[in-house]
Amino acid sequence: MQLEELRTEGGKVKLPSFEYLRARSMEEAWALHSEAGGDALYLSGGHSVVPSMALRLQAPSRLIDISQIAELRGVSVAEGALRIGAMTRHAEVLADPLIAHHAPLLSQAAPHVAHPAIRNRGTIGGNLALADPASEFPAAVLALRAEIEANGPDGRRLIAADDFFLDLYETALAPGELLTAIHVPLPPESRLFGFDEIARRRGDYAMVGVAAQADVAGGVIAGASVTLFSVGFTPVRARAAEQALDGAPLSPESIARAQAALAQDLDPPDDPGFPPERRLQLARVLLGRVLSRMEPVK
Amino acid sequence: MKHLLSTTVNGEQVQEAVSPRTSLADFLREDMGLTGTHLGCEMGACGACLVLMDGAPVHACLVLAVQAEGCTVETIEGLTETGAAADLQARFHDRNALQCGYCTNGMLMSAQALLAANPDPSRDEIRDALSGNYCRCTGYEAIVDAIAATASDRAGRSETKTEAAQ
Amino acid sequence: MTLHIGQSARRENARRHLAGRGRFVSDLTLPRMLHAVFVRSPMARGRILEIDTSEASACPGVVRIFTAPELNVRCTPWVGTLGHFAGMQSPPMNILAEEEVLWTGHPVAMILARSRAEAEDAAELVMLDIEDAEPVTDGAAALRPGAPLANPAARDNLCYEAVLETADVDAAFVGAAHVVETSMTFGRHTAVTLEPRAVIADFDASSGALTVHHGTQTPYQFQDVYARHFGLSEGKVRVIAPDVGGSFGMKLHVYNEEMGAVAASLILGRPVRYVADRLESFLSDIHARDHIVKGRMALDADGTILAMEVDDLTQVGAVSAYPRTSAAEGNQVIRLMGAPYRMPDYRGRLSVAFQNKVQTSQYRAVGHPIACAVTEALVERAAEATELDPFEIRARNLIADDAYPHVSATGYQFEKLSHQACLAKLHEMMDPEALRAEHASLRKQGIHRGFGIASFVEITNPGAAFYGVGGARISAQDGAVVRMMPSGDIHCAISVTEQGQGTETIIAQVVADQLGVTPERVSVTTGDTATTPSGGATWACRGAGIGGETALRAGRRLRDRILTLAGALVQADPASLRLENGAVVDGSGAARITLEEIGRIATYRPDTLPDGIDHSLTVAHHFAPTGYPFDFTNGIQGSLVEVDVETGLVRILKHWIVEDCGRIINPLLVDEQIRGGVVQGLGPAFFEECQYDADGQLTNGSLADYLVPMACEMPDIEIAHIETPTGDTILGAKGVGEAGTAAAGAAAMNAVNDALRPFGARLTQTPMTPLRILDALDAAREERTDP
Amino acid sequence: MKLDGEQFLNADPQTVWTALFDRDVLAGAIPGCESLDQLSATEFAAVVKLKIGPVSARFKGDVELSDIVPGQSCTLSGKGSGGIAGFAKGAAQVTLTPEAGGTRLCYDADVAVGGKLASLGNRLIGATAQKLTDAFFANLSDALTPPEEARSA
Repeated sequence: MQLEELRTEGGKVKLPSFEYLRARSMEEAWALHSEAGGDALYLSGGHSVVPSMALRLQAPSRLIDISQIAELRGVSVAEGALRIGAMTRHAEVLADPLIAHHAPLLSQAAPHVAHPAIRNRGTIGGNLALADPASEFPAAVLALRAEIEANGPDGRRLIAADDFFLDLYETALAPGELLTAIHVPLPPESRLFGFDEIARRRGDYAMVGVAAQADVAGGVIAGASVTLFSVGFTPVRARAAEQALDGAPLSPESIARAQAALAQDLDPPDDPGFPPERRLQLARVLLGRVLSRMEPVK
Repeated sequence: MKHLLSTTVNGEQVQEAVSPRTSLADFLREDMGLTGTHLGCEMGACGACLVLMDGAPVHACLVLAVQAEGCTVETIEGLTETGAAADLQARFHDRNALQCGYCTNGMLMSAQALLAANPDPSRDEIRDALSGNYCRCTGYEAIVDAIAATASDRAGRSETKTEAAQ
Repeated sequence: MTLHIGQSARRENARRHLAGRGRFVSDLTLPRMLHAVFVRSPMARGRILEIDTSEASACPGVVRIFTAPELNVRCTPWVGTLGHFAGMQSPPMNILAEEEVLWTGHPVAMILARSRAEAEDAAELVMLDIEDAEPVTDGAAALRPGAPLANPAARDNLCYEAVLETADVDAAFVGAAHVVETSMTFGRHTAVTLEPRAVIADFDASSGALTVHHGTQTPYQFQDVYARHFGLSEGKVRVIAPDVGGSFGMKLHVYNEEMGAVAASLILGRPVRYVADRLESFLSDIHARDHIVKGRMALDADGTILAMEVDDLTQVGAVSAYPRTSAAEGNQVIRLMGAPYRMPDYRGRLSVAFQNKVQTSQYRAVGHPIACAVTEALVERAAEATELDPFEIRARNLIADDAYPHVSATGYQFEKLSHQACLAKLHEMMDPEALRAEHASLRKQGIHRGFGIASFVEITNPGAAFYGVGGARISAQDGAVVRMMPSGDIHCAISVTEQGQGTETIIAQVVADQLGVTPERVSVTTGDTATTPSGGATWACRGAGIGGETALRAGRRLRDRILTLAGALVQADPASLRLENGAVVDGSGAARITLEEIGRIATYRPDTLPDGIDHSLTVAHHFAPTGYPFDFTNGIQGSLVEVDVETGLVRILKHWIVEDCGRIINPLLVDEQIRGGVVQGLGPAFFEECQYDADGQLTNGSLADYLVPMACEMPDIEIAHIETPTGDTILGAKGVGEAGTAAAGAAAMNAVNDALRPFGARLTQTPMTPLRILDALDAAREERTDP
Repeated sequence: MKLDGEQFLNADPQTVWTALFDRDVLAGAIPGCESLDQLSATEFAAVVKLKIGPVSARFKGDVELSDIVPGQSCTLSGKGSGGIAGFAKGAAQVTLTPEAGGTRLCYDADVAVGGKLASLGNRLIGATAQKLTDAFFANLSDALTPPEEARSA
């Protein structure tokens, strides 16, 4: 509804001007997005879009509020997979019993995502679509070998997590396409999981983080999935470390081999505050700790 | 272009024209005159602007006012009027768990939510619940003490009477 | 009757904050108010070629855009030097950069608009053409001959230098059995008050009156500054400091932006609000520390300290702060070195260097954390060299509790301190033998814990010796007006100010005791130059010591006035009467007349009083400390940490402090001052650092990247007190605001180094980040394998 | 911030050299380049829009080639002002060495960012600078690779 400018905005949070529109359906969202010619952003929890605008680091001309779209909601199990709607808030990820049972890496990652009040508002879909390389959930979905459900005018598709995170803040989502859900294959009861991160303070961006899962069959590891975050442009699958684990018993020796193999997996960018070799060193330490504490879901 | 926002603030139905770029914090402070919600970092890092939105603490600096459509919002003023946090406020007072008072709103919001979810938190759990609330003055210990004491009171384990109970 | 001094009274004004009824400058909206936004230099050093504001001026809501020529003419420049710092230089400063930009964030244009957001919209359209020049970022390089100038208006990059020495310092080192050395670096950090700097300047052209609502500790100082620099009579300038969301020294300096708000209001005749955002706070609030110190200590064979020699280089930005200067911290660093110890000889050198960064200046515990950390690191090394226990080496060297008055090697006069009692008490609290045993057993499990201790001396209750002698118009005295209302309730208007530390509460306690009432009957007004008497206000720990004494003396004068009046009313010798429980009582303790009755008669029926009797129930009193130039408090802190030697992360497990602040007026508030102070010491020891790159860019200007201490990382803090009142005042309070900050970092660094001792690693730089800890461990490893 | 790297290009050094001075090739290689106007043989005026996750800024500035040793090496430098967001500048020393089947291009760059971008974006400046540098030389490589080979590669 259009109203005259009755009052000036006198506030302290000083976003640049934009047009705010609420989409009731995916179709409406796509149309509103396409109409803006690439200068629109979807708004779900808003916890990355709003601060960057408040700091005037970006100024899209249009924000499309997608929080009312029904397809983005809910957590359910169907067809051998857990479906987590994109609008599921971090606090819901933390508390949801289905997620705890079938995708425990997400439950374990959630307490590390910022702070309680942020978790009350931020959504897992928004978090994955942003693809911050220091963020916990992208690494967790990668380790879980999840699929990302995307919906666009050309239809619905499932994108393997391995194919989703392309580069620094770049995902496989096409312009205007909506990230609608995460599909996690249901794990066997015996699967082991481990998640941890090293951060200066509680809730800070991790200096390095690890998410891992593995099955143990006949005393040896099969299908190890090891992901690190805050080590590169994207969350990184540590394939050499995985190979070092697969086929061996989970033991100090195999863990040490996996730690050593990380040098092949990681090439952290130069950061004036924290040199790449230190990051690799921390990654090794943390990988060792996470692997040695892997547990099945209780 | 302004939007007509319908929301409930501290139990009152509110209809106001707001600009999309107005944050919920500024809407509350400037339009509603509810200046107990403070702004410290404008990016969700300090916790001074926490309000309860549909019962859960959120950063009013990171929520656009237009996003509060159809929601219930409670601020420190509302909690004070209903007396919902009176015992917590009294324990903060007893323990001198505030100095300049700028973080206090956010601390109370985090504490109120923690105690609702976990009536018997450990000191570590209390500190964890405050992990996004910055206080430059107190060093946090008094705040942790005050929250622990409130939990004790609410569980009927009170050794010392609070002023609110008197 | 029970005295209220010494009781843990709760703060009445805390109730408002708990109810969301705080009233901060940023909460205030005035009619016709404009919002100010500053366009800032994106580079640390450069020459302004052009500022094009044409497009910005056309933005909706924009009322005016100022650049230096239109704004600076309203204001006379300010110069941050003090007369008693011989040879000190600092170029004049004005509101907006004129030709040269001197630090990243230096304001170059000021936009005034109907709203903050609209002003920001316009700011994006101001076109700046600045020719960048090589910035001076490294103070040591800046002092080499031929170095480029950080500030082209300065003679060179040396802002100030000083040497302090005793006659026999060289001989002491020559004859020493042990000489230990260190070289330490103390990072820049900043105050990060949760409420940023905020000001609303409101010039009313019709009356010629300027009212400034200003979140500051020192309203009287700003009344003087605004009057002088804007050519107004002092009587036309009113400064109101309402609730202030933290200050810690940061909000008592003169800043370009506040001066700009006043200038703009004078020109436009409208209220002008400026509230810093968080990035601006990091770019423009004063920073603290930034010292590089080389130190050594000479000891005899049994571990007695003979002498210290230190060389402090402090890097202060492109100009010295006004009016307190940026040299005061370094001056205090070289004077506080070795202060707790019976050390006969000393040499301290200070060099203060200009650089292209924002100014450093006074922040909580000015100079103390540096002097303490260097001294206590050297004592720790001395303990290693002499194979003495850390408690034992301090026991041998601390000034004995019965050896006062004592004059330190740096010339400080100590009236009476209690180092030995504090050391003994800390030993009892920490039980170091048990800690040692526990640590030894944990080491076998790969858990590396350590503890460290640090003795300290804190300067409080400054008289004119701090600034006044140097020509600065910074009040050394404080004033109080105490009056009895017709109801018999008491009101005190006082110049010391409140930022949440409990000033108003302790003043009420002190006044209540003088007048025989409960503190609930005493209301206190602070922070408004129009309604309170002029004074120094709150800084350098003077609120309780000087403010409290002022209130006490004012209260006693009112008491005498009331008793005289009561004597006439009840036909008794005033000397036989006293005030108790809200009434005048006689020698037997019987109530003769209530304060309420006296108030009623004096106000409504003065006709019934004897002719000529003074029935004015208001007294004013001003007090300035005499005797010692300032007071000193003392204490000792202990820290317990666990270092993860694989990741470099440190957990702070526990902190202890024994403190002697003289007479304790309110134990509850004193303890919380100490806790907050300790955490402000631990923050920069482990987390806080304003990081700059080689181009002078601040690279962590947000609360996501600048790490403040948060609840999960901070320990519980156990506190004990020794109480040695000063004899300089009736009250005997010395002050406690900075004690916690003074030694927390020193104790923590000694604790980390204790934990790292088996690895041969040692930290000498703050903050002690994981990277620096890992680097120290690697360096020690290399040293071992490659001797 | 220092960045270095190398890239094998499927063209002889003279072709690479010519491409480096070609407005169209440069415009295609500079990530986010919106316009590039040639001012002289070695100077260009550029408008570049960068969007990296939650940060986007439009820079106006110039690109210059200097220290020219024809066919062998030069310095490619650029600086741009992003208005209130700050500024970015960088210089890369580029060296071309003939190799079997093409040219080895080595670069040694120094990149600096100032203002708000430096103060707020520090966590990602290293990664961003590297990504943009990589992208520039990858784009250059694409421009020098005949379309057929690009498909089969």
